[in-house]
Amino acid sequence: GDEEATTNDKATTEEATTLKVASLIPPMTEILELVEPQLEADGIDLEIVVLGDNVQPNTALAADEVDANFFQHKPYMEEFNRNNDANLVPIEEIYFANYGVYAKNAASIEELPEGATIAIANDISNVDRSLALLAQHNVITLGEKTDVYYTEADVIDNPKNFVFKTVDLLMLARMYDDADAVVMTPAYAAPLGLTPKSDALLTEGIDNDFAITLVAREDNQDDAAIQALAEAMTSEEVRQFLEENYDETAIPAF
Amino acid sequence: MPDVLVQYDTEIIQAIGETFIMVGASVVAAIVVGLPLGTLLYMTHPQKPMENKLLYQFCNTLVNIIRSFPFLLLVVFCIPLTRLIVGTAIGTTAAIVPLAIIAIAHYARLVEQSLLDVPKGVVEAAQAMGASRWQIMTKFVFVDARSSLILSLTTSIVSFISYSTIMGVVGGGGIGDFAIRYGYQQFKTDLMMYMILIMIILVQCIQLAGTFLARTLDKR
Amino acid sequence: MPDVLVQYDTEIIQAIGETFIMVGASVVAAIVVGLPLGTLLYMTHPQKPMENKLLYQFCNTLVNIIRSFPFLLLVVFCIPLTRLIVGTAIGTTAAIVPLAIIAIAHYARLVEQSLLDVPKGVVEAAQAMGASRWQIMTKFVFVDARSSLILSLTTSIVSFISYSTIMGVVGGGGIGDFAIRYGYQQFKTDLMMYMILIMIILVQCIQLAGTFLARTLDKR
Amino acid sequence: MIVLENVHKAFGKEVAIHDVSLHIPEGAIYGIMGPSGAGKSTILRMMNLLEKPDSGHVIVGGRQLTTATTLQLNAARKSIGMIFQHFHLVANKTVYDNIAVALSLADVPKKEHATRVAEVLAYVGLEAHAKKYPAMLSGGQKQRVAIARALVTKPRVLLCDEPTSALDSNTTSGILQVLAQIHRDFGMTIVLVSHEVAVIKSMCTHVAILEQGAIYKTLDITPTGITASDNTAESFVRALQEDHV
Amino acid sequence: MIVLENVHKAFGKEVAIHDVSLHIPEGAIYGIMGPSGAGKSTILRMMNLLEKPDSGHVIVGGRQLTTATTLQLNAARKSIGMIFQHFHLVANKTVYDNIAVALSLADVPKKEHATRVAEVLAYVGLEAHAKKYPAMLSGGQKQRVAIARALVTKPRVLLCDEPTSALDSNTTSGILQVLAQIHRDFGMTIVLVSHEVAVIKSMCTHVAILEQGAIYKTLDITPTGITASDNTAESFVRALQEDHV
Ligand SMILES: Nc1ncnc2c1ncn2[C@@H]1O[C@H](COP(=O)(O)OP(=O)(O)OP(=O)(O)O)[C@@H](O)[C@H]1O
Ligand SMILES: Nc1ncnc2c1ncn2[C@@H]1O[C@H](COP(=O)(O)OP(=O)(O)OP(=O)(O)O)[C@@H](O)[C@H]1O
Ligand SMILES: [Mg+2]
Ligand SMILES: [Mg+2]
Repeated sequence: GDEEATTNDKATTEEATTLKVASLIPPMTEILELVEPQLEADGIDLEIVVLGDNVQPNTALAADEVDANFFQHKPYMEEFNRNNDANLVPIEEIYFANYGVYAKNAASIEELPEGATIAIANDISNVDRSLALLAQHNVITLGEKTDVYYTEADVIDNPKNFVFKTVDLLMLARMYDDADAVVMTPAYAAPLGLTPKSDALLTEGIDNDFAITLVAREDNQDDAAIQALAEAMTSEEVRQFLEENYDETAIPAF
Repeated sequence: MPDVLVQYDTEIIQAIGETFIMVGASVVAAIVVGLPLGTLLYMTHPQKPMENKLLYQFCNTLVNIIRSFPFLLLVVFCIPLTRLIVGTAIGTTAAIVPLAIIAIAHYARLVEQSLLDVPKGVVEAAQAMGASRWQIMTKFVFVDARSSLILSLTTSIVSFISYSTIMGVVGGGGIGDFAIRYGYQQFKTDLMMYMILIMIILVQCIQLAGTFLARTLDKR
Repeated sequence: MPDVLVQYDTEIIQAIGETFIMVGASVVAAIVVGLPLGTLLYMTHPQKPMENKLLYQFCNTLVNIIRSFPFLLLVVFCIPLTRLIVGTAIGTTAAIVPLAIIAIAHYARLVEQSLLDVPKGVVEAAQAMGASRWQIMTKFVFVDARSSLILSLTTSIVSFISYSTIMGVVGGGGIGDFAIRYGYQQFKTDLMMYMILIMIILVQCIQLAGTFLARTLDKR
Repeated sequence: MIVLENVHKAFGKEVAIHDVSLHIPEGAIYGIMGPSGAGKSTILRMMNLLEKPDSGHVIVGGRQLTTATTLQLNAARKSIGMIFQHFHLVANKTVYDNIAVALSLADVPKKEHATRVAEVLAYVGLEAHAKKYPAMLSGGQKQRVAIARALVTKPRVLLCDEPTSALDSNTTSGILQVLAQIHRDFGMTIVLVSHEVAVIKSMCTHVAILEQGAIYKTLDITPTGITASDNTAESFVRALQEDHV
Repeated sequence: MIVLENVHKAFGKEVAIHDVSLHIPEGAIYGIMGPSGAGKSTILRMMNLLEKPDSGHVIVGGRQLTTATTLQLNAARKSIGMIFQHFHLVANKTVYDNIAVALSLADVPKKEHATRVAEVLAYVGLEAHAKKYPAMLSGGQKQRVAIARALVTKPRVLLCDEPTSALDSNTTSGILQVLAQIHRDFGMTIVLVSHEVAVIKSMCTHVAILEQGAIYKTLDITPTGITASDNTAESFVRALQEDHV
């Protein structure tokens, strides 16, 4: 959990401001689209900038090209700050993407054969997250964290000799047929008709740091427009939307 | 028209427009900078009218360096330059900068090669008439190589279209990115197929036009 | 050696190996399939030894379709084929299939163009001697176009290296992907720079070798 | 042996050959003359169907080339040698390879190549140039390579398009003597396009004179024979100082 | 006017020109003869520095070409016309454009091009072919375009490498008459490489005979003049039926 939206002194904005928010894929973009009309009523023109890469939304935010972004969890953001002398700050946790393990030919993790292939995302924070998920359920054991992230090198015990294959995030779902098991976010599992609730062998749940968070910069975090956006994104409307459309997949974090 | 196209019609039209802007700008860059750069590569070759080892190696290395970058990283590397030129590093306009740079390097290489196929005699005829280097190129070598230059440009344009599909990274948009975002990431397979169809038609038209023009202009 | 390289030495060596495998396989595919396909494109052109509108349009469209796909989507489309051929759709071996397909289309186009620059007289001399189509190509046209074919292959190989950097999506690995994953996504800028340096050196070597070979073999 | 029946050829609107019929007897040395642009090259190129007539027939050695399949045409062409007006050497092959390739197309075993190439190179006086590439040769040397390439397979028919245009009279008579010798030994049919009256007169038994794509006249003549060649600079001095050329 | 001083040129190990000195007086028609491969083309190509001598000097119109800068060399070349042995036409330019480009390089105003190109095309008898591309021309027609291109700028020096090799004797004498006429009108210096004794004899006042890259002899001769041309097929019949050629 993280700090709640702080109290706001200035309640109104006089003139229409444009708020640029970088994002990647649904449901992130859908949430932003959902709150757009509400912000418009507040005199804020929300412009959604869809990018296609996991680094550029932060780069753009740090460079003042956008005012906020909405695609990442806090650890990922912190890592960016550390490496780029950036001052990004989390504004509001919006939902948990319930990471899970899926397998086509196994109903439980125990059924996976010795030496089975497990596909995981190839970017380092997701490698960390995938391994942590498996460790959380005692499928593997991880050693001391030597770096910021766990890597495959940190696996000290792997009783069933699982083989990890790293592929692009976008490719994970396609590996469902290929690998014995896939560790992925619900957003990628959904198109296969898989939900964390009924299909995942293991899930992350909500007790973690990985809530998808609205992020802004230190210098604009208190801006009325940002706060208005944070407020809109934590509205009942959004909660309802997530619960109706992304049950167990995107669990509201507010 | 299929429902899915109707549903997304404004986005699709916008994506097509973005592709045209990005590819159009690349073509302009290829012609305005890539053609001269490729010509310089040719001219400074050993035994060519402006033989110059140093200049050749400089241009050659420059082109190689640009072509060595994984395209994604080139886009990232260009960000400061892009910001300097167009004031922002995201969006279709911003995507033009890295695309133009790769377009220049790509076409320059093909230009160099096309010109190397021009028979020696053509250059000799020009030199014997006292043609300046500029005249040797414009009045003789380009004329002889014109169909080859056009085919190279055609091949390059098709590559530019392909490169433009990666520009989603910096929000460049375009049909390819649209296909990837909606079709692939969101599993709207039918939408993706239509987008790919549009790209095939576009490429086919460009190739046909290029081949036709090259053939018409080839009197050798 | 810089610390960061020592730290990742096994991974880097593996990545270099993966790049060599992927690019090497693409080169083989380009030569074994792309060269004949490009030759067929040339042969079936109007006024060329095997003039055949239908066959030409078929091959031409095939090449265009492959080149129309956003590369990422081509990789995805190839998955069933890849699985059929190499048994899996992930890993370096699996990455070879889409790379080979694009390599074939890419080189075929450049081969077609190189051959179109061969003077008519060479083909006529071959025909007058009663050469079969195979002999016309192998004993005459390829010989005349050899330096151009080598330069085209060089240009293509550099492109293949560039394409291989995208193969991280299916776990293909390679230097480019290494640079993107460790260098770019994990902000290890120095590591990324070293990887790019390796790629620049690789590209520079290939280009120098290609240019040298082409120049040595060019007796025109 | 070679029969052209009402062959006709137009390039666009321009008619290059108007309904020409020609009969060239087996073993003849047949000259074709005519002003520049008359259609000599076009008609010669029809005899191995490099130029496809718009109408009419071409029959060589009893074979209808105009209706032949590609395979039949290729077979026929293997026994028809050709010397092109513009030589058409392969720039990236050495002199040796330019000649040897004709042998390998004619299915002459590889082990015979060296001796046969050496033989024709001696005929045309280019023994010393076997390893050169065409770009390193003088105009006359290129032409002689083209001649050697056509002769090396000892074809049944030899089509020569201005074979000595780039050669001085001494070299020309040397080449003509070789042609005459080969003709005596093998009795092939030779068609000789030339603008040099002296060449035609010395060699040919029949001449056709072309004008604007049509046959103006055919003549039977008695070849005068070739005067001995003397390939020295002194011969130029002598020729220049003679009263009549 | 044209002075070669101890020029020397080797291609690899092969020496093509051995230390040749030659003095060609202003306004002369200077013939260069010699057997095939003697070095005629090489020496001619040195006169506008297309072939750079390994040592020695080339002086044309008082200008040292061997030490000239690119700019000076280009300026000098503008007054030196050249007819190449292999024509070197630009394949993608029409006959008209191949000739007109020489005018535009010589800075002749564009509005004069049409009349001047028409004039030289009439000289060489190709009025009807202005819009054709080189690939559509016969061998002799190509050669005549090359001649027209060299003549159109009325250069002070004209270097001709076998300018009539592809032409029958009638067309040749037509061309030679044009050359003689232009020479009378403008008094340019003409260097004429030819293997045809008749051509040299009819035109030249001086002749150098080359052998193996060296000058064997230089002669002063009295040109016999050019016999009237008669470009008909009948002239071939007559020539064939004459006793002497
Ligand atoms: N591809 C072509 N397109 C148009 N016209 C052509 C083509 N080829 C030849 N011609 C024309 O056909 C005529 C005959 O040409 P051809 O080459 O047979 O002449 P030729 O008798 O060999 O002349 P030369 O002695 O000059 O070689 C010429 O007027 C030429 O311009
Ligand atoms: N680039 C080259 N490389 C090697 N040798 C060459 C080169 N150019 C010319 N030669 C040689 O130099 C000699 C002279 O050639 P050149 O072309 O001057 O002869 P030429 O007198 O013009 O003969 P022709 O009458 O046959 O045209 C020839 O033996 C030729 O083989
Ligand atoms: Mg001809
Ligand atoms: Mg010569």
